[in-house]
Order: sequence, then C-alpha cells, then structure tokens
Amino acid sequence: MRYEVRVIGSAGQGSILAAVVLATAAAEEGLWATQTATYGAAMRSGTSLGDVVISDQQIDFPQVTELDAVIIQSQEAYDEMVKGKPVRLDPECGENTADVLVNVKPGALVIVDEDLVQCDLDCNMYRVVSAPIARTAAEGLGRRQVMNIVALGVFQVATSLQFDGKPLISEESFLKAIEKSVPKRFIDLNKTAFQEGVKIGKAALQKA
Amino acid sequence: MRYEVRVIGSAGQGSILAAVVLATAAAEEGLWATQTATYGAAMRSGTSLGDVVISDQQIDFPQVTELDAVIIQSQEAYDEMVKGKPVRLDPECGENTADVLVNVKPGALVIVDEDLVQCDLDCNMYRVVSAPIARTAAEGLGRRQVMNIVALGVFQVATSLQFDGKPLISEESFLKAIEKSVPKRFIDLNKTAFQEGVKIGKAALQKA
Amino acid sequence: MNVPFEKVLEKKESYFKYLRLDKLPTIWCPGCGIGQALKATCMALYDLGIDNDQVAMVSGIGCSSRTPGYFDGFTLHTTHGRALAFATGLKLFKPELTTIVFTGDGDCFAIGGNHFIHAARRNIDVTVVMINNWIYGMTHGQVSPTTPLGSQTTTTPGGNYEPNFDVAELAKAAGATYVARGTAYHVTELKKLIQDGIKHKGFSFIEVLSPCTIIYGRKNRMTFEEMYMWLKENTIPVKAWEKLPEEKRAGKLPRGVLYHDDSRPEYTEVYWNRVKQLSGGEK
Amino acid sequence: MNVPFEKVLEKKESYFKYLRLDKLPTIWCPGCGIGQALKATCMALYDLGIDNDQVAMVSGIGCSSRTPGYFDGFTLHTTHGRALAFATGLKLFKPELTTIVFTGDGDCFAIGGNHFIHAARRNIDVTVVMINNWIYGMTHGQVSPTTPLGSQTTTTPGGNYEPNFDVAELAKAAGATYVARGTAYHVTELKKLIQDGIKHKGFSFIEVLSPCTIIYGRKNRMTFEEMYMWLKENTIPVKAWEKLPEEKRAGKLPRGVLYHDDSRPEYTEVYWNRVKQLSGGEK
Amino acid sequence: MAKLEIKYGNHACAEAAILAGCRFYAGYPITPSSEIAERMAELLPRHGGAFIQMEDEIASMAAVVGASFAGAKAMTATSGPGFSLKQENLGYAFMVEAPCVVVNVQRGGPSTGLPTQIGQQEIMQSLWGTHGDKLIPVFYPGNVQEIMEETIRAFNWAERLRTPVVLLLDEVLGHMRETVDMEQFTPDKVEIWNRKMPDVPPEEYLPYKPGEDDVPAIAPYGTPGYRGHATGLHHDYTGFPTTNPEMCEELIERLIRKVKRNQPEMEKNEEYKLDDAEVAIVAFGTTARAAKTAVDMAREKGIKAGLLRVVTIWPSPEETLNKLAKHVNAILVPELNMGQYVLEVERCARGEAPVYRLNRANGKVIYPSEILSKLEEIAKARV
Amino acid sequence: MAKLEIKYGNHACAEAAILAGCRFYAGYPITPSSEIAERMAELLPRHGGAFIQMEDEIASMAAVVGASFAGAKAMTATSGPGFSLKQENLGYAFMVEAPCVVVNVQRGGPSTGLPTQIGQQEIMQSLWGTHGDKLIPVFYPGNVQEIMEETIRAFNWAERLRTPVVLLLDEVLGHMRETVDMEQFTPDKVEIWNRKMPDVPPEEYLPYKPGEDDVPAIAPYGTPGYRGHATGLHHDYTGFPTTNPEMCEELIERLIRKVKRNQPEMEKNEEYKLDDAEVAIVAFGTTARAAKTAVDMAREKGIKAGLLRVVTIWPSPEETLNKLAKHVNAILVPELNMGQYVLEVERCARGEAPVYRLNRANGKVIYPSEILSKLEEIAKARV
Amino acid sequence: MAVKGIVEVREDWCKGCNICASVCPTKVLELDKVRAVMTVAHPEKCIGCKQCEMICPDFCIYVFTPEEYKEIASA
Amino acid sequence: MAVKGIVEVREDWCKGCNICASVCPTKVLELDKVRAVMTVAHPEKCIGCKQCEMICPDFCIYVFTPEEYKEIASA
Ligand SMILES: Cc1ncc(C[n+]2csc(CCOP(=O)(O)OP(=O)(O)O)c2C)c(N)n1
Ligand SMILES: Cc1ncc(C[n+]2csc(CCOP(=O)(O)OP(=O)(O)O)c2C)c(N)n1
Ligand code: SF4
Ligand code: SF4
Ligand code: SF4
Ligand code: SF4
Ligand code: SF4
Ligand code: SF4
Ligand SMILES: [Mg+2]
Ligand SMILES: [Mg+2]
Repeated sequence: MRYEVRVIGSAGQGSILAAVVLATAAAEEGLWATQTATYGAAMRSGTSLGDVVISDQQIDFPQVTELDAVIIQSQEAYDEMVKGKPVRLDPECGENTADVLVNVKPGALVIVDEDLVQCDLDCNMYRVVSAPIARTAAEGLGRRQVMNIVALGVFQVATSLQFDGKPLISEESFLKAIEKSVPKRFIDLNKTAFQEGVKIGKAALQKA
Repeated sequence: MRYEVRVIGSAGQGSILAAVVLATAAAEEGLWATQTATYGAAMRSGTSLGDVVISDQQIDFPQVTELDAVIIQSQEAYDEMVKGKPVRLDPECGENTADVLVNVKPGALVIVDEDLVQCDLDCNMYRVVSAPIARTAAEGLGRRQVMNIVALGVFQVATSLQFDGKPLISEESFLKAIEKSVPKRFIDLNKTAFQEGVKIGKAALQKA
Repeated sequence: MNVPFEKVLEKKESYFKYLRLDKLPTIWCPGCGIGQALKATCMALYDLGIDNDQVAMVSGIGCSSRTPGYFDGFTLHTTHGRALAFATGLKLFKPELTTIVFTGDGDCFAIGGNHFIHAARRNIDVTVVMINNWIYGMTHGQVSPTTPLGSQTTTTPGGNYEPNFDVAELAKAAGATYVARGTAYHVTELKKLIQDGIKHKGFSFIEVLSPCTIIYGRKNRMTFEEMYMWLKENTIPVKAWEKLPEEKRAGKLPRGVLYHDDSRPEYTEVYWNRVKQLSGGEK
Repeated sequence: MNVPFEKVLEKKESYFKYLRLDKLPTIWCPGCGIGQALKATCMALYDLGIDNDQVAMVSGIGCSSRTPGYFDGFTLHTTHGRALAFATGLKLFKPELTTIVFTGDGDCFAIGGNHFIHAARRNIDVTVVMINNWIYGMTHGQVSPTTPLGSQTTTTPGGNYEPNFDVAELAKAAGATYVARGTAYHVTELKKLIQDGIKHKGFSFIEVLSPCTIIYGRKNRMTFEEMYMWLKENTIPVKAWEKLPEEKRAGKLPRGVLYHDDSRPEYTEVYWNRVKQLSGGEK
Repeated sequence: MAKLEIKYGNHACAEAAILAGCRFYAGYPITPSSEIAERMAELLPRHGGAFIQMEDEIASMAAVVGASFAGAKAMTATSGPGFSLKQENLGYAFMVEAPCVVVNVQRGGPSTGLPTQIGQQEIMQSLWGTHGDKLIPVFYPGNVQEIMEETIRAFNWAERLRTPVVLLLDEVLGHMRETVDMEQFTPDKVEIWNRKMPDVPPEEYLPYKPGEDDVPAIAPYGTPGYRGHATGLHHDYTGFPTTNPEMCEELIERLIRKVKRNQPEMEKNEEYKLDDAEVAIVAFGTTARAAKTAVDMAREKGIKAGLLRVVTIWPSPEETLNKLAKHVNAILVPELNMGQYVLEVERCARGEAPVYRLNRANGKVIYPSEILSKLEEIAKARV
Repeated sequence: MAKLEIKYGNHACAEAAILAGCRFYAGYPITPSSEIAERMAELLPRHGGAFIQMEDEIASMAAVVGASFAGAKAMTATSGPGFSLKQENLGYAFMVEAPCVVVNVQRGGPSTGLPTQIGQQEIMQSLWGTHGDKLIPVFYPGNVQEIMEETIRAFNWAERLRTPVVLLLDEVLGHMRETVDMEQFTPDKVEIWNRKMPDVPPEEYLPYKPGEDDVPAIAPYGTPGYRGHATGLHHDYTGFPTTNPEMCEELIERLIRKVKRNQPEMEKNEEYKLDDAEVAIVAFGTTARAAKTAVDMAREKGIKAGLLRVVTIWPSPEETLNKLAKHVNAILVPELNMGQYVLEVERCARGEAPVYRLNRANGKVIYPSEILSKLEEIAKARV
Repeated sequence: MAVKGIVEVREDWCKGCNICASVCPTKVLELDKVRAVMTVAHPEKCIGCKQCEMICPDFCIYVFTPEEYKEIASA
Repeated sequence: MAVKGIVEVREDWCKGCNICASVCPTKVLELDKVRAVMTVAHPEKCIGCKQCEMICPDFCIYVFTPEEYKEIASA
C-alpha cells in the first residue's frame, strides 16, 4: 500500500502543519510515512504545500508522484492544482516553479472548502468532498487559523470512501499526533478543530 | 652538453646570488640555463645553496643530480657536501633536510676558499682549485660580501680545465650578467670583484 | 488606482527612476523595512543628480542583500559577507562609479566583519547601507552580532546571551570617516543621511534600524506596528541625545550623523595619484 | 659557560619552566623581538602560579605564531588567522584551561580580523599576545594592516600608502575588556601587562611592539639596535602620555594598560551557568 | 519491537549526534542545514554540552577542532557555500588528526545556486575540496532512520581513526519527516566507539606516534602531564615540524593508509535485486530511493535491473564496483549533479561494462519514471 | 632570432600577465607565490593598472571578480591554503561568468604542510574544490618559457569563454630562474583575445543571453545604458534569480558545455617519443621534466618509453588518453601527490592498458632515476 | 476644509502590512482585511503630509496635491 | 668596587644580535664578530641590573648575584 496526500493552500493557511500532523498520525497508527514540504513559504505570499506518503512498509521514493488525496484550502491553490502545476515557493529565490511530474490519480479524494473553493472537477473522475471548513474554524471555533486541522478531520472521515468504509487512520491517532505537533497552549483548540472537522466530514459524506 | 653547478655556503654568503649571476651569464652567452635555490635561508643561520644547470639546448630536468662543479664558500658547507647531504633550509619549517640524490661527478671542478675551507678531497678524483677568495674580497676590495662574485671569477677561469682550455662562459657575459643582477649602486664593486676573481683564478691555475 | 501608472511614475520619478519596476513587488515580507532603505537611497541619488549609469550597487546574501535586484544600476549580488571585497575591486578599477553596498547585520558584521573593518581602514569611497534588523532574516531567525540581549532567536533558545557589537563605534575605530544611524520609520531623515554618505569622499557607513516583521517580530511577539513604534520612541536625534542625561539614555539610541571626518585621504584617489605619477594614469 | 646548565635552569626557573628546551635555539632571526614576548609570558605565568598543565597556547601562522612550539603546555599551531576561532572552541569546552593566543599583526588583523573582533565581542577569557612587527615577517616583508605609512614593504614599492589600524581602539570598540601595549624593549613591564591580562577574566589584548630585525629592519635600513632604540624613545608610559600635550604626541605611542573594564560578564561563564541551570553542568 | 516515531531529517541528525556522545557544536546558519544547529542549540545545554554560533563557517570548523583537541566529540553542519569555506580547516583537522564530524546538507549549486532545493553536487568536493592530499570517510544515508545510523557511525569512525568524517545529506533528506523505528536507538543498544588514550606514562608520550592501527593516541588537552604540540605543518612523532623527507613521507602515507586500510570494514552498500541483474544502478541518498522504485518498475517491464546503493561513498567500494561491472551488462549512475560519482564508477569498471549517466542539477529530484526510461533505453541498446 | 633572457618563474608569470592585458591584481601573500604579487605591485602602477593587497584570499578573489565586472582583465595568485579559501568565490566567478585568472603555485600539503617545497596536490581541487558542479580550464606549464605562454593562454581563454581559468605552477617552477626565448613575447607577436561586447542596443540587452558559442556578452559595469544584474543564484537571461527548472538546467548545462565544447581547441600536450612507445608516461609540470629525461635514459637501456606531457589538465584529454592506452602496453603516472591525475588516466584508459603509479608527497621532486627504475620494473612485469 | 492630498494605492503591489495606516495622522487609510490591501477609506481627511507614501515599504501608495492630481488624471 | 653581577652566555643559543650589549649600561658585553657570539668582555663592570638577560631574545644570557653564583658554581 502506498498512499499519497498533498495539502495545498495559501501561505499562512498551515498546509505544512497539516501534512506534519497527518504524517505523525500515520506513525501513531503504526504505518510508515514520509512528509516533504516547501520551506520558507510562510515568509512571503503565495501558495504553500505539504506532501505526505503513507505506507504499510518502509517507503522508497519519499515524494509524491500520483496523489491519492488532495486537500485544497484556497482558490489560488485549486487553480494551480487543476493546471497541474502545484507551486513551490523558495525563500532565497522568491520565484515560482513547478513539479511537473505530480498527477492526481483517478479516484483520488479531493477535499475542498465549500466557501473558498469553486470546484468544477469531474465527479466521476475524483471523489470530491466539499465541506464548510474555513467557516467551521472561523465561526464555530473563532479561529480561522485552525482550518487546516478541521480539514484533516474531514479527510480522516473521507478516507473511508477509499478503504471500504474504514478510515485510513483512526481519530485517536490524529488526536495523539496533534498533541505531539502543536505548541502546548494550542492543543485543545486543535483537538476540537479536528473533531469538528470529523463532524462536518461525516455530514458531507452523507450528503454526497 | 649538460653542465651542473652548485654554489654552497653559509647564510649571508650570497650563494644564491652567485647562482643567479652564473645562470644569467650563461644566458648572455647564448646558452640555456636553469637556476634553482633554497629560499628563506638568509633569514636564519645555516647553510644555503644555489644550483645552476647549463646546456646548449633547452633543459629538461631543471635540478642538479650530478655536479660538474661545486663552489664551496665555508667549512660548514664543505663538511656537508662531503657527507653528500647538502643542506636545505626552510623558512617556514626551520629544519634541515637532505637532497640525497645529488652527487659530485668524478672530474668535477671544486672551487674552495683557500683560507676558509680545509679541503681533503682526492685530487685525482676532482679538479680542486683553491684560491684566497674571501681574503681578496675582504682585504683587496674591503667588502667581504662580494666573495661570492670573486668566487665566480675563479670559477670562470677554472672551467677552462674542463673545456679544452677555453672557459665555458666569457668574462663579458659575466660582466653583463652582473649589471643585470645586482642593484645599481653595487655594480662597479661587483664587476671589480669578478675581475679580481679572474686574476686569482688564473694564478691558482698556474700554481696547480 | 484611478490614474494611469505612467503618470504616477512621472510624478514619483525621484524614486521610481532607480527601480526595476518589472521586478516589483519585492520578495520582502509585509511591513519589512528594507523597502524604505531602498527608497531613501533612490531619493538620495535623485537629489544628488547621479544618473543610473553612474551607480554600482553591490550586496552579499540575506534579505537586505536582495536590494540590488530592484535597483536599476550596475548591480552585483555576491556571496555571503563579501560584498565589500567585491565592491573594493570594482571601485578601485572604476573609481568613477558611485558605489553603494547593501548589506545586513549578519552579512556585514558576522561573516563579513573582516571586509568591513578593512574597507573602513582603507577609507575607500564606498557607501554602506547596513540593514540592522537584529537577526538573520533570510535563514529564519538565528542570532546575529546585533541581536539585543534577551531576544528570542532560534539558536539562543531561552533568550540571547551573545553580547552584541556597537557597530557605529566599531566602524569609527576601524577607520570609517562617515558614520550615521537612521531608521525605516524616519524615511526622509534616512534619505538625508544616505545622501550625505554618498557625497562624502571616503568610507561611509549608514546603519538602518529596520523591522524584520515576520521573523524577529513574530519570535519576539511584536506586531508590525509595534516594531515601527519602537523605532519612533526609542531613537533620538543625535543633537537631543547629546543633551540627554546618562540615565535617560538606557535602552535608547541616537539617530543622525554620529561621526564625520573629512581630513583623511580617500583610498582610490591616493592609489590613482601614485599611478598618474608613474604612468600618466591611462589603463 | 662556566656553570652547568642544569644549575642555570634552577635559578632561571621563572621562564625556563615553561620552555621546551630541546627545541632551542628558536628559528627566529637574530635580534627578533618575539623571544622577549615569550619570555615575558613565561614569567607572568610563573608569578601567577599557573602550572604548565593548566595552560593552552594557540597560534596561527607567521613568525610570531611559531611561539607555541617553544612553550611547554598544550599547544596548537593552527591555520593562518584562525587561532582565536580554534581557541574559542577549546576554551569553551575546557574553560579551566588558561588560554593564550600568540599571533602577529597579519595573522590577527589581516586575515584574522573577524575572529578577533568576535572573540572580543564575546568577551571570552582568552589572552591575546599580538606581536606587532609592522610587517609580514615569515613571508618576507609584505605590507600589513599595521605597517606605518611610508615604510618600505615588498608590496608597496615606493613606500606604504595603506592606512593602518589603531589596533587598541579597534579591540576596545569590538568589546575587549583589557587592552594593553608593551614592547620587546620593556620586558619587565611587558611581563606585568601580560600577567594582568591573564588574570583578567574576559578578553585581554596585549599588543607587543617588536622589531622584525631582518625583514622590516633591513628594508627600512634600520639596524637591530636602532629598532630597539626606537621603541625606547617613541613609546611613553600611559600615565605620562595622558599628560602630554597633543603636539608632542605625534609619532609616539602610549605604553601600558590602555583600557580595563571588569564589569562585563565573561562568555564561558555565562554559557556554563546557563547549562548548569538546565543540566547540573556535567558533560 | 518497533518503536515508530516520525522524525525530521535534520533533527534526527542532531539527536543521533547526542546519542553518539557529541558534546560540542559550532556552526553558522545556512539553508538547508540550519535546523541541525537549532536542534543542537536546544539539546546540548540540556546534555551538559557546548553550543556556539560562530561568526562564519571557517571559525565554526576551527572551533570544532579546538574543542576536539580539548576532548570533545564535536560536530558542525553546513551546506554548499559553507562547506567550501570549511575546506582549509577541514584539511587541518585531517593533518592534526582531530576527530570530528562535518555534515553537509547538500543544496543546489554551483555558488549560491538553489538554496532551498536539492543537489548532490559535493560528492567530489567531500574528498577533493581541500588543498593537499586527503582521504577521509564520507557517508551518505538514504532515509531518516539511516541519518541516525550514519551520524552515529560517523562519530564512531571519526573517533576510532582520529579523522574528520563527512556526513552528506541532501535537502530532501534534511527537510523531510519520516517514520523512524527508534528501537535500535535506545541508549543501551547504540554501539559507541571512543578515541583511544595514550597507554604510556607522560615521559614516554609521543602524541603523533601511531599505534599498529596507524592511529596515534593523543591525550585531550588539559590531561595532566600529557602536554603536546600539534601543527598543520608536516611533523614527526613529537608533533613538531619537520622537513625530513622520510618523516614527511611516512606521515602522509600513514594518514591516507589509516583510512584506506579500513575500507573493507567501512564499506556499506545496500544491494537490491542484483543477483540476476543485467543492468545495475549505482546511486545514493534521495536519488537511490527513486532508483529502488525504478528497479521494481523495470522488473515489471521485464528488465532485469538491480541497485547498488552506496552508503560509504569514500573510500569508494572499488572492488565491489569492479565486480559489479563484470557481473552486469551495463551500469547506470543517476545523480543530482553534472556527473561526479560516475567518474569513479567508470574508473572502477575498467571497461568491463559500459557506464551510463543520468544527471540533473536544477534543484529537482530525479523521479523513478525518469530512471525507468533510461533503463529502457539502455536495455534496448544492449540487446 | 632567439632573444634569450634569464627569468624567474613567478616574475615570468607576472610579466606575461601584463603582456596579456592584465590590469588588476588582488592578492594575499603566501609562499611560494608571493613574488607574483610583488612583481605585479611594481608593474601594474607603471602600466596604469591597479594592485591591491587584500585582507585575505577570500577578499582577493572577490576583488578580482569585482574588477572583472568593471571590465578589467584580472588576476590573483596563491598557494594551497589560499587556494582553498578562494574556492567559494571561484565558484561564484564561474556562476556569474566573470573572466579572471587564478594562479596556484603548488607547495607541499595537506594543510600548512611544506610551505617552501614542491607539491602537485591541487590537481583534483582545481576542478572539484568548490561546491556545486563546475568545469573550468586548468593549465599547467612545464618551464619558465611556458609559464609565459600559459599565462597568456589563460587570460585569452578566460576572456573568450568568460570563465575563471586556473593556472597551476609548482614551487620549483615558481622559484626557478630559467632561460626564456623572449622573441615570441614581443608585443606585436602575442595574440590577445578580448571578451566580446554586446552587439545589441541597450533596450535589447540581456546580459546572460548566450551567443552561439554559449558565451554571453556582458558589458563592463559602467558602460552607459548597459546596466545589468548578476547573482550567484541560478538565473535567467536577464541575470535575475529563477528557480524555473528548465532555466536552471539550461544554465548549468551551458556553463559546463561552453568549456567542454572547446576541449579539442584547448587541448595541449607535448608528445615525446610516443610513436613506437610500449610504456607511456603521463606527467605534467616539474615532474614531466624528470620524466622526459627518464624516457631518454630508458631508451638507452632498450626500454621503449615515451611521454605524454599534459598542459591542459582540465578538461582532460579523454580521447587522447584512451587512444594512448590502446597504443601502449602500460602507462605510468608519476605525480607529486598521493594519486590524483592517475584516477583520470585510469578512467580514460577503460582497462585498455594497466596504469601504474609513482607518487610522492614529501616536498621532494621525483628524480629521473626514480622514474627509470619504475619503468624498468614495469618493463619486466609486462614482458 | 479643502482637500490637501489625494491618495492612490497600487493594489497589486500592496502587501497589506498596514504600516501606512498606522502612521497616518488623520486616519485616512483602512486595511481591507479580506483582500489584504490598503484602502483610502476617508479621502476627505487627508492633509497631504505624505507620511504614508514615505513609509510604505512597497512603493505602492502615492500622495498628490490636488493640482498634481488634476494634471495626471486629466491626461 | 665589589662585583654586583656575574654574567654567563650560553653560546650555542646566542645569535650574536648584540641587543644585550646595546642595553648594558656599563658596557660589560662585547660581541665576538668572528664567531658571532656575545662575550663578557668586562665582567668587573657588571652592576647586576639584568637588563641584558631580560632583553635577550634567545634565553642565553644569565645574570647571577655573587651569592647565587657561588651556590651554583660550587655544586
Ligand atoms: C557562506 C554562507 N554561509 C551562510 C549562508 C546562509 N545565509 C544566507 S543569508 C544569511 C544571514 C542573513 O542575515 P543578515 O545579513 O542579517 O540579512 P537579513 O536576511 O537579516 O537581511 C545566512 C547565514 C550563505 N548563503 N552563505
Ligand atoms: C591561508 C594562508 N594565507 C597565507 C599564508 C602565508 N602566510 C604565512 S605567515 C603570513 C603573514 C605573517 O605575518 P604576521 O602575522 O604579521 O606574522 P609575522 O611573521 O610578522 O610574525 C602569511 C601571509 C598562509 N600560511 N595561509
Ligand atoms: S524575513 Fe525579515 S528581513 Fe527578511 S523579508 Fe521578511 S521581514 Fe524582511
Ligand atoms: S623575519 Fe622578522 S619577525 Fe620573522 S623571525 Fe625574522 S626578525 Fe623575527
Ligand atoms: S498623506 Fe498624510 S494624511 Fe494623507 S493619507 Fe497619507 S499619511 Fe494620511
Ligand atoms: S504601507 Fe504600502 S504595502 Fe503596507 S499596507 Fe500601506 S500601501 Fe500597502
Ligand atoms: S646585568 Fe646589567 S650591567 Fe651586567 S652585563 Fe647585564 S646589562 Fe650589563
Ligand atoms: S641578546 Fe642574547 S642572542 Fe643576542 S647577542 Fe646577546 S646573548 Fe646573544
Ligand atoms: Mg539581519
Ligand atoms: Mg608581523
């Protein structure tokens, strides 16, 4: 089993942190994971991305090539994904560049924000799950910043579409991963965000 | 034709300058020459040496291996030559080291200072020419420093022993070489020194 | 915008004349003070009537050192810490070029400290604009030789304990003949300081206190606005500073021309005068 | 000699105790002043009661930097200009070792200038004995950052035009907390200056004016004796210097402790105190 | 039992260094290696060690050697430009036999290049970057787990041979998080080697007199009685300068030999499906991971490919490479540079098999599919 | 007509630089190269050029590049330790395509080593000393006459290709006096190449747009209208940073190619009695002079020896070496190091002939008689 | 009171740092937090002091006198 | 006048620089120019000031008080 995820959004939306939590959760689950990212993006405006590869055995090639899931947090990011040129930002160069070789697999999970992303993907080709992620974070929890973790909740639920009704990684593993990955004073907030994400994820699946 | 000369003496006796003048004279004569030396020796006490290779064609190996002539300016230097281990001094290391592969050819010219060097070489093996070099410089010219150039005068004459009565390099070439090699204010002194050397050289040859 | 940009350009020529417009916006973070230093430099050149073709700008590596990329002159973005050494070669060979070095606190005083003191010693006619943002911005927040004691950096967890340089004193002791301090808050004043530095025939050093909003600011929990307010409130014009009693100086810094000496000969002038004597001066 | 040398050793223990006798005579030229600096250092240690096993001596490259070879302690002859950086690592890891750096004007202030200002900035407890012979001795006479204007060197034919550092000012501006100047002529005084430098907890810098007899002396047509007389006549005890009217100072230099500040904390102490708080201090 | 944990590459390096006994770090920040320093800045004070950010990379390397002489297991980390600056003092460390570990997290070059992107462009520089001759061990792990293993191995060999050891990483390895099985890194399971101490009384102590293993036993500075001298000049057993040709020859030959003779024990490769391979890939670091995947892909297409992943880059596995060349029809060397290790592979192949290249130096990784294409091309050419 | 004159090696280098048009020198003294600087300090002011002694070698290399950008033919000279320090900025010069000449008068290493004695230990470092990939011309003359020729050739190629060129000498060459035939160096006889200038109007000027020869035409800084930017980061035609993988690939490939494609024209060897040779010596610099004598000695003993003296060390004469290996029974590579160029010879030989070594790195030259012994040994083994 | 200054923002360069607004003595400027660009919320209050323009790190806010503005707007 | 100091020169370390002689206030010392080593030409004039010993760069000239000297010479 090799499962590839890319989290993509605007700088400041915490795409890399989401990838870190996801990879950590996979490890908690007893799976092997690699997480790669683009550094320095937070310093500047533009798109930022975090990639995760999950496997039940040691991973050879650590970078994504064929995505099984994409979490898209902004329109800008979506536009670039659809164009097939996920953007990389470079703090010491400040210029865009493309990973031309990364594709989204047919059948891949595509998690999008209901309010922020205008999604016109072929629903026969991809399993698009749309949920009010940013809204839940900003309005429900009062902190737009945690939308990345809300999105992970949605993702956690949605993977059951790909794994015969059972999510790839358990809620517990995610919660433990959050404990390990975020500063102490933000743990509770993020755990709640994740759980809210699970909720809206379940709702979205039912809707779909 | 390949003709190798080593000038050896104590630091401050100008062995390297003598080698420079000799090589320059060879060039004036239309011969090819290489001159190699040990640097920094003047800074410290000890033995110093200057080597010259002269040829009627371009010279391949530029260092001496089989000497055709040796000019010995001090007892210390002589002792080390006879031991076959000419000393090299190193300004950044300050330690002695030996060129073990340099030999004095049978039949070689050995120019020694009559007063300074106790010479017990086999006169059948070498053509030893002994002359009052330092004395000529110190007493005759009032400048012990020019003994190296006096020695060259002796050498100039003595080479006729090896080249069928004709010196290897003419007096004129030496005089021109002196003009090119020493600071302006010392040219005349050195020219005279050379000519005095020629004189005592001739005398020594007659004696021999 | 309600007016065509070309028209804006005309009116704002004093700084746009020297900018590579196609490279804007800059890569600097929102609120970062390097932009003001660039702007002040452009305005200074404008007022001095120095044309783009008469200016070389050299930098090392760092956020501050990205400045030449936006400056429309002869620009050289070199290696970390070495800008002044490159500039020395350039200026010595082409003394007719007004030569400005843009550098950061790390670039100029950590790895580049030696070139700094030697350029100052020579009193070569180069104007150094040193963006002091108290940290390594580009590499994300390590301690620099100007980081205040106690500040948070990634390599001094628990707060900085590395003593820092008094860079103005160091510049002066090394031989700089024009030393000034300005800030990214006081832009008009900064323009004047840089202008005088460029005019000065000799080694000029202008320290620009400049907020690193994203790296230094975040780590030390200061908002953008707070950083600018800090500059406003804690720097004092040098005239006023001189009158300030010692106890009121703590935590504050003087602003303005800190040192100026016109008596020492300039390096390239000394050199080329010697050459003229020997060769008539042609290359 | 009319007495056995072992007996001399006993009487002259104050300096012979610290010498590697089997390495003598030194490689230095006749009359070279480096020997006196070494002697003064030995006597200083003796009077301080510091044992050979408690001293590390580190140097760079140059004639002056050959000193550790003759000093019977833990000695490190490193690369050109970097002695202070090596010494910083050594001292930080083993603060219990009295650490002395021997260096030359080129080693310390040309290639090594940056390590010098940073070691001073940190105020690390290292004592720097800098042999200022106004030239690169070992490489036979190129200009150095302390060569007086007009002096003859091999790379400034016609006389030196490179401005030089005021190294004491530079040391102070960089953060040194003990700055002194002695000479190879005033050996007893030099001993005292080095002794106080070693005692001082912090960065100490002692400049030793020292004749390079063979290279500098010859090029500038001064005899050995003239060079020593120059030192005698043109250096003035700092107390007297302070009283000297400006016009009488020209061409002369003050000798003695030029700056001393005991208030700044020492670097390794600050560091290991932090460690103690975190770990109990064991390695 | 597996103890899976997710770890950041650069942090893994720092943590393994602590495990290996490293108690001194001096460095200067540079992308993409800075996180090693940052982690050391946190860890060392807690472990009673010393951390210092020096004024530049030259000083960092110097401070590391200074601390090593004081007895510390010492390390520095850097990337391309900093690695260039460390070369003079790295050569000094080699000459004075100061154990230390120098990490180079490779980014894209040349010059400032591509600071946040991957390169494998210091393969040759690791060996040939300093003036004069030198031979030092160079290790290049392939994943985060191995970063830990190789960091420890680097310290061990450094101490055992009293030599600097270079640890090569690359930007992807340094900046990735990956699952690590921490089981093998519980302190009681980690094998640690320490430098040997002189076993003679102070009067007989000759710091540069080698033992039978060609390694001298130099006492840490500060050890009472065991005073000594070290210099970057050629030196004799006492550590003092000499220009005696015999002594100089003995010294330089021993310095090279002491590393070279341990090549067999130091050699570390991963062989993957080589037994019946017709085309062999020789690769390392992140590129080897793509190569491994490519081997599987090729096998699916009926191409008998295999992989030799080299971990001990220098001294190179000369014999292994020569045998490999005899064993296969062709060798492919994919690297993120313009052709470096391929030169060594060509040399060792001695014409026994053609050696192909796949080079890239634009900041991007080589993907498995690209290696596969090249394998297909080779397979076609060789049939 | 021959115009014989005796010349000091290091001075010959300086004088030839002036002939070649060099008008800027920045350096830092180091044995055994200092006399080049000292001579330049005399000559440059007289020729309206600039001489500066910088604070160290890093700064010297930087100043040279700065002056090169200002339009100067510029040079620096150093030896081992200084060469290591120049590496970062040498890589920068390569990346920004700043023509300049870097002379390394090789002394004994590693580290401070044997400062006043001979070494040939920077053969590999000349090519691989900086981080990132690089290919620059490296020339190594064999006598004082050739020092002059090669110095001029170094400036010419530097300007034509807009690249740094390394000129290797060795302590013996630098410190020897030798007869030179000055006839060929009368100013009208010396062929001088200058860098090309942009042939487009300022509006169309792209400083890093290469011509068909892969070389861009960058205007000297200060040329009215031709403003530009240069950076050590990967950059596009405008000279501005880019991380676009296609642009980066194009850049690095071009930088290597522009040198590599001129290898045939740049190749310079001396062949001596190779026609019927059974054993070939490959050598350079002072060692090649011993080798030539050894060839004659061997022939006298009935051993058919020959010599390939390599002058253009890099890019290496790959084809010539391969042909040589096919043509002879054995190759001997004597070098004053622990085995450097021999690796390249082995690689290029591709197993066609066994390659023997004769190495020394103790500050002493290899004597003809020693090479002869080795030739006899080889002859015995190959019969 | 007559308008003393007319302010324009070039939005595509504006990074929304809010520094200009923070120095404006008369609170002319307000940040559009959604788009993260500066807006001239109260143009009528502008006294034309140019402090905003001077301090903007991104060369994207411009103050004109009414006369200047007339000139360039009419073109 | 009683002798105040007794001077010894270790000749094999002496480089004949003449510095000691040049500082001796009573002209006790004289250089042997032939052998280039320092000699104690006028021992009787020595006042035991040790200036020669202090300034000798080569650790090779030693001044003793008569008592000290007696002690070591008798051993
Ligand atoms: C030789 C070398 N060492 C380290 C680096 C990494 N580096 C890039 S910028 C920088 C420091 C920047 O700090 P500063 O000069 O203060 O500039 P800022 O980014 O703060 O403006 C460092 C260490 C490098 N590029 N080259
Ligand atoms: C990196 C490097 N550059 C240059 C040198 C050559 N070098 C040796 S000593 C020296 C200068 C010595 O001058 P100083 O430090 O004043 O010492 P002195 O010999 O005068 O005591 C130089 C340039 C070197 N060994 N290493
Ligand atoms: S990191 Fe700091 S210095 Fe760099 S651009 Fe951002 S705010 Fe400015
Ligand atoms: S060259 Fe000068 S500094 Fe060096 S030993 Fe001789 S006199 Fe002393
Ligand atoms: S010009 Fe002055 S008043 Fe008008 S907006 Fe700008 S800062 Fe405010
Ligand atoms: S200061 Fe400039 S960049 Fe910042 S918000 Fe105002 S207009 Fe925008
Ligand atoms: S002790 Fe004084 S008086 Fe006696 S010899 Fe020495 S200097 Fe002269
Ligand atoms: S000072 Fe010392 S070395 Fe010099 S002459 Fe006197 S005793 Fe001899
Ligand atoms: Mg900074
Ligand atoms: Mg000196």
